[in-house]
Amino acid sequence: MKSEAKARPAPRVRGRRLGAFVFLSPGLTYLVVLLLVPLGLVLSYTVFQRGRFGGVVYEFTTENFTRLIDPLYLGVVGNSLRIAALTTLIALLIGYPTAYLIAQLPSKWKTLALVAVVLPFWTNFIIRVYAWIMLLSGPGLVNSALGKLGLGPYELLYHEGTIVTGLLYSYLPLMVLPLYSAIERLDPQLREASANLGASAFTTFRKVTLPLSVPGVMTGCLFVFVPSFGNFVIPEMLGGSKTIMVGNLIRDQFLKARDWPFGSTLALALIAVLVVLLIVQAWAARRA
Amino acid sequence: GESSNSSDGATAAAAEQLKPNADLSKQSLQVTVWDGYTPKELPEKAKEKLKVSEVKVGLHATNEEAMAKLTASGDSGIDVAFVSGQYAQALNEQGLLEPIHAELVPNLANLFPEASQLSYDKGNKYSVPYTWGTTGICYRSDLVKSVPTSWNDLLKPPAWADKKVTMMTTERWLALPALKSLGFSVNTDKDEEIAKAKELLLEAKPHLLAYDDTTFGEKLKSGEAVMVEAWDGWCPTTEKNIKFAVPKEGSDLWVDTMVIMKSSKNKEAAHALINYILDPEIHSWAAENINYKVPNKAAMERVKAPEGSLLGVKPAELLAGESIIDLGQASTKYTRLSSEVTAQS
Amino acid sequence: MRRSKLLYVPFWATYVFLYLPIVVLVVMSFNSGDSAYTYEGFSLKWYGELAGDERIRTGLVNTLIVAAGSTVIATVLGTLLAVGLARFTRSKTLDALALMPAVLPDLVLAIGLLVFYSAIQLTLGLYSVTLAHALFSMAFVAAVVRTRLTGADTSLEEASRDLGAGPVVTFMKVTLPQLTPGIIAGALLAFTLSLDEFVIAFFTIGNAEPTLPIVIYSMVRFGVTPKINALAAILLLVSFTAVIAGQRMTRIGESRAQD
Amino acid sequence: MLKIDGVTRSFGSVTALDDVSLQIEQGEFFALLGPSGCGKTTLLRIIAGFETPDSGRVTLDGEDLLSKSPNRRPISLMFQSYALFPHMTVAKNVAYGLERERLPRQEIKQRVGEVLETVGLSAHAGRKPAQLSGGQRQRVALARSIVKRPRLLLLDEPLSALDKKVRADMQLELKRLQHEVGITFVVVTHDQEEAMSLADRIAVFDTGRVRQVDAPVTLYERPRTPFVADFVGANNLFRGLSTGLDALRSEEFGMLAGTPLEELEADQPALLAVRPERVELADESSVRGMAGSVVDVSFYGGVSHVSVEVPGHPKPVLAAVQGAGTVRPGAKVKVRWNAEDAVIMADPQ
Amino acid sequence: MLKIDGVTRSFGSVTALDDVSLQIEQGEFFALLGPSGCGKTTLLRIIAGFETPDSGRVTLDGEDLLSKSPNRRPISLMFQSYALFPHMTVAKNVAYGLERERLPRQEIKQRVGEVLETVGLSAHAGRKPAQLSGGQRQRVALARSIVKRPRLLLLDEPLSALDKKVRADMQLELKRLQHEVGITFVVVTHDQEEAMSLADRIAVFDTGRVRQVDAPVTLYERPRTPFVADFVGANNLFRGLSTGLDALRSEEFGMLAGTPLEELEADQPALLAVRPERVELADESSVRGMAGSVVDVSFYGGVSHVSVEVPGHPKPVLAAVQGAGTVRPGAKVKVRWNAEDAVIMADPQ
Ligand SMILES: Nc1ncnc2c1ncn2[C@@H]1O[C@H](COP(=O)(O)OP(=O)(O)OP(=O)(O)O)[C@@H](O)[C@H]1O
Ligand SMILES: Nc1ncnc2c1ncn2[C@@H]1O[C@H](COP(=O)(O)OP(=O)(O)OP(=O)(O)O)[C@@H](O)[C@H]1O
Ligand SMILES: NCCCCNCCCN
Ligand SMILES: [Mg+2]
Ligand SMILES: [Mg+2]
Repeated sequence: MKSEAKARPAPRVRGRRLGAFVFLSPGLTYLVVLLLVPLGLVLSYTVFQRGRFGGVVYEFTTENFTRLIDPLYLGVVGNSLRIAALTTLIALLIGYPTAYLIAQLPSKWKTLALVAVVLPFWTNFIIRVYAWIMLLSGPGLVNSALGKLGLGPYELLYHEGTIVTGLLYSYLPLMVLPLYSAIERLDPQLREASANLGASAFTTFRKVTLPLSVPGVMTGCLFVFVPSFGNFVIPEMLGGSKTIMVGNLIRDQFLKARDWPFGSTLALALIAVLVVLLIVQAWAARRA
Repeated sequence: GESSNSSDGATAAAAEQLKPNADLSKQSLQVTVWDGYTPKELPEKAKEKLKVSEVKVGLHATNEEAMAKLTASGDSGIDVAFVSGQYAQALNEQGLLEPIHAELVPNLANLFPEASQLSYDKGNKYSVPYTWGTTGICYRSDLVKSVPTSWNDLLKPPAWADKKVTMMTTERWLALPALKSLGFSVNTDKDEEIAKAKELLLEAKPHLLAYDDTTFGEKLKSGEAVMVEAWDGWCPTTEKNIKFAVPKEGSDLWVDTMVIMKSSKNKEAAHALINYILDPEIHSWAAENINYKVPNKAAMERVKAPEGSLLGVKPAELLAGESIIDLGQASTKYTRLSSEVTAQS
Repeated sequence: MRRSKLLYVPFWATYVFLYLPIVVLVVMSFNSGDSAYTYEGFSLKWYGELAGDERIRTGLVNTLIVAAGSTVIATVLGTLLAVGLARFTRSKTLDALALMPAVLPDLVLAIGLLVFYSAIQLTLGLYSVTLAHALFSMAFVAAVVRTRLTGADTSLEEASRDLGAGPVVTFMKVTLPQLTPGIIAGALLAFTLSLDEFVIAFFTIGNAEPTLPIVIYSMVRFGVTPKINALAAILLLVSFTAVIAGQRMTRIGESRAQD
Repeated sequence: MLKIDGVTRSFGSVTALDDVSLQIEQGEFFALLGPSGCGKTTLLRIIAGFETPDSGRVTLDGEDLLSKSPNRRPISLMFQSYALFPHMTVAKNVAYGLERERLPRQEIKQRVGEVLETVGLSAHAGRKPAQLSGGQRQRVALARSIVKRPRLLLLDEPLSALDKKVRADMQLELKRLQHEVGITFVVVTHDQEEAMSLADRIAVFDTGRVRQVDAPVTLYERPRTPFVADFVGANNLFRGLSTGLDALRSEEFGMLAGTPLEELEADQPALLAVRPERVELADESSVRGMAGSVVDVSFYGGVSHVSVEVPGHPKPVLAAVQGAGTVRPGAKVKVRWNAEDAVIMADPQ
Repeated sequence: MLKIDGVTRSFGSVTALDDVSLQIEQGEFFALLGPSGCGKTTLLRIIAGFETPDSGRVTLDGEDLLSKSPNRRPISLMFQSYALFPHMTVAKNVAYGLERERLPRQEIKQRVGEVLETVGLSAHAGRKPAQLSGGQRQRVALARSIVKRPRLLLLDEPLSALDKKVRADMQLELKRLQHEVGITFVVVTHDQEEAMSLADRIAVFDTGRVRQVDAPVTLYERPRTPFVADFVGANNLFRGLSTGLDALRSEEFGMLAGTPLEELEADQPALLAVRPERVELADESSVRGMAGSVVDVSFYGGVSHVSVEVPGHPKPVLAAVQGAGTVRPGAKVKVRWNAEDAVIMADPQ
């Protein structure tokens, strides 16, 4: 009797354990080896010193953190935040309606429209950014077109706005895909029910479609925000290096200054900012 | 990569015994170099000539990138690398370079004598110079109202050049115009001097079109820019209306070198390759095709300089420039300077 | 259901925005002059030059190897992970861990891997990039698949178990097909991201086998010729063809399945 | 009030609605009855605006409905599959329609409270649909559509998941709405008792076509086609030829008593239908009636159904008797009925 | 065969099952009846293995079930919400369980064909669930669970979306399976007639507790608690005090005839229950009976329910009469019944 009572839950747990093992262990192992261990190394470097010619001297120091709180670096972090947030917002504003409409196209067009969103990715990041230089530069196509109308030339390149444009162009598909995936699986009857209860298309969107696609919105925002935040190529190519972002700072520490400890500390700061944002986001999602 | 005991560089360490008659056909070579910096057919030609089993050429875009590759892991797989002088110096101090076995590179004799007296590596102990040159102002003679003669023309551009000027941002060359304009050494590690340079650079920033390390020539050609800070070889002086000037305050002498990695398993072949490149016929290619002067007397004598080319500049003139050396710990001051200047809005 | 016409404005804006530069690229690839800005007449010469460029060719091959390899790893591991996380654990920590490679900027991953590979003294090569790309792609796949799993009707899986299918069969026959759109989207994303990935490759690739983005980066830095445009145009053409062929195949497949 | 005129709708090769015309009056309680898959849901979806007919017109008070977008139609539809908003609580789901009308908060709160009280879910106001049982979900869907008090209420199987008692309460509530608020109802139901007891008129559908529209008693007692006779309630059907008189000539059983619904020519193929509760079980020694043996007695609570196998008739004859039934399977009996309790109609086949 | 022993399951503050014990025999047709939300689905889900009880044991032929994973239990569950695989055709859905048993392709094809024939969906074999009507979906779900011929079949509202005719066919099919294949059934239904006619025994649930388990007739005629009396079928209930004899003393109506179910002490609070079909409508001039006036006559097809308002009784007294009913609302009548047709039970309240 006693043994039976004890034995009861065990096999189900074993089944779950087995399932958990089969499904989780390959991915988690991968994550531990190629993510956690490397990040652990980076983390540990933050308390060591730079070698005279690069490399790491394993002597404890807090100097890297003292340097970090310098307004110079904090300012760059703030800059990056602002640029990435703006990019994400715009991506959401135009990406959502796009994903929403794609999800409602007849299935034949659906695939086509979806693929058309990712297709530009299949050329090349650098080429695509370069295309914007061709479009926007002083003698570029936009200015020469405007010139024919007797306007300009305008300085369209090398501003913060250009950086945002480039980031948006590079990462917009990362917004559309998860949004599409989230919207597409919603039961169309829910939208019908809402319309039937008197809701306009917009209200239905606001009250039904949007809340139910929040996971997709979260994912999309993350996918756009993160690479924007850590970018360094676009500020260089489209911003003329006049505005720099945390990415540039970190890259410079690793490649130019060969100051791995401070580079690691900056990377840690960047991670910290993202973690804070994620926590805020999770909190907001729970309240919504 | 992170060797903490790097200060006693490789020069002090006993050089490995190399066999002059090693069977090169058992060796293969991996080279890293800037894009377009060596002849396209170099790999095939070298392979045939040296009888090595394979020559592969990889590319890097900047010194920094090459450094990342070379220092990242114990064996980068690279045998011969092309990097600028002060980077060769840094690599050597980390103990990553194989000393040059002069007996395996007879063509060293082709070099100008000045080329073995460069301050970052006197006597070519661990590096062999490939190209050299200086930094100055490259400009559109048709678009400037007056010919630039001073770094201040770049740093405080007149109204007609406002927002039509670019500067380089790779740290040492970012500081160079300001340091020179203030009369300081390009190798200074004095905080006050660097601070003064920073002020000057910040003043200049609002008047820039962009910072640009690589495509400034393009910007001049298209007319987006009228004056740019440039290395001599990349100033497209062969184009109509494009001219190069070394400002009166003086400038640098930079050298791009070839080095052999200590981790290389093909050191004999590596020496043979360097020797092959120093062959006047091969080495003159660089001067003719990429417009950089080479420190190879025999090669330079063969070169027919095209019109407008700067190849006529003599080594003695070049040596008037200050050679950039690695500053070790102090080089972070320049990284910081660069960050401070570019981050300011 | 009727939808507001207003919605079409951002919809078309998106496509115009995405394709305007592409159109420009393609048009300029036929430029007979060598300026990137002014069109001087039609010519195919850049395509000829491209064909002769061995570095681009090998770069392309390397890129495809890395993209294919990392997509396979990422799709398998990412899907398993998504299902495992959704069905077998409630751990928020594991959730966060799985998403982390997507949430960390490339640059952080890149330096982490650089530091790691250097610590274990690994000679870099295509495989080191492939492993690195699989790392972030896996997170993307997991995230996209996860989006489909949350709130999905678990009674379907229950029905399958009830009809005698074990967890594996249930996964293969019921969960997986339900997830298919997500997995395809995830794999597409993974492949796409890898094709185009620059930063991580920049830090973790061996010098001998550059991927296309690396090759292009070093080319573009020193000024652009329409050769690059020709490359972009060809890449586009190949993708379009692949997509259309893919659609044809699925349609044939479907019509077969009908009877 | 609501006029449906020649509406047709096909899905590929399936014709879900085939030239359907109906007219439903203000304040009427109208039921749609028909076998599974005959097009009932499709019709409601067309009226509500979620499906477009291939042809035909739908007007409400003379005004064209089809050109109006769904949210502008003064019509509430309760979905057969409920379509509850999974991210909203029960109360939020119910309040949704009222909020769209921008009613004052206080009033919304009050009306939601009342309707939840009515459907017996006050205690569940704060739960999400996933935390409810099947019947509870159905009641939320019902509450959500009735709380709006629309002019026209379309209910698709509104009570199918409810037990008899709750169902009776809900039926009363629907009746009350009809009378007090004057709402017009179109209700799909497969429950004939429900249709019979609630509806003013019933339309019987068969594979996309309307077969008969009538008041419940007429429909039940005077089915106009064999399909309706067979479909509505249980019926015993006998095939034969009309005699022109109050009888059917059957090959197997000779003359069977019944009343023709309409003038029938003599010797026309005809069908006689008689309800189980009109069938009397008589002793096997009785003079009148068909001899047979009891094969099954099923208790339905209140009545029992006795199946009597009659040699020569393809299906057992059903007789309904009060209570638990006293005959046992195997018993020999005779079945019979009065002429006025059986109807005779033309047999189109 | 199936033994459920002290099973309890709570969701937060809701106790869905409260110490439920049941024993179901091999080959039995067992029905679960109870109001919406009383825990029926939860119990089936526990038996099938999708919900774990907080406490209690479930055994099948003495073997512990709870430790087995759902796919290893010889049990099929038909889900109340169908849970059809949306990406598979009807035929694929139905074949799914058989394929898991690795039956030969030919046999699978044949059995799927047969069962689709049985549920009347042969023509829809190639369609996806989204292309089916509500009732068609339910039949697919039914087909999918019966095709496996498991030892134990759990059906959660299997026929709720079907019309009377299809439902009758399906009921026959279930009966056939029970007899020919010897499957044991546990069926949840809110349809009392269905429960009555199909089930060998019925368990009546109320808010997570079993109130009575009995054969249909017993349950109907001898409800043991007021809840059961009230819930099963319609019932007229009168409150009063027991007399210890065949009568109830009611404050308002004096002595009411009835039969106590068990020995009751005199003057104990008691309840008298009488079925509508046992209530006789008599002329208002009759001697015996309570006087009242008819307020409603509802036709249910076959029978009509007459509601009679009796002054002093909170709810109208219901009487069932055969046919369309001859009395009209407003008529003055008397209602009465025989002592043996009414039961008297203790009133716990
Ligand atoms: N996941 C859940 N979370 C919270 N409460 C639940 C959950 N599932 C069921 N319940 C509650 O448990 C009770 C029993 O639910 P169950 O589904 O068993 O009812 P049921 O008897 O099947 O009812 P119905 O006839 O309406 O389907 C109900 O009150 C229901 O609201
Ligand atoms: N989207 C669709 N695609 C294809 N066929 C459909 C679709 N919707 C409905 N049908 C078919 O149209 C017919 C009518 O369906 P409808 O849902 O109107 O039936 P119903 O009368 O509501 O049936 P039930 O009582 O079973 O719910 C059915 O045969 C159904 O299979
Ligand atoms: N195309 C070759 C680029 C070489 C750049 N050399 C930079 C010299 C500055 N040290
Ligand atoms: Mg329907
Ligand atoms: Mg239920």
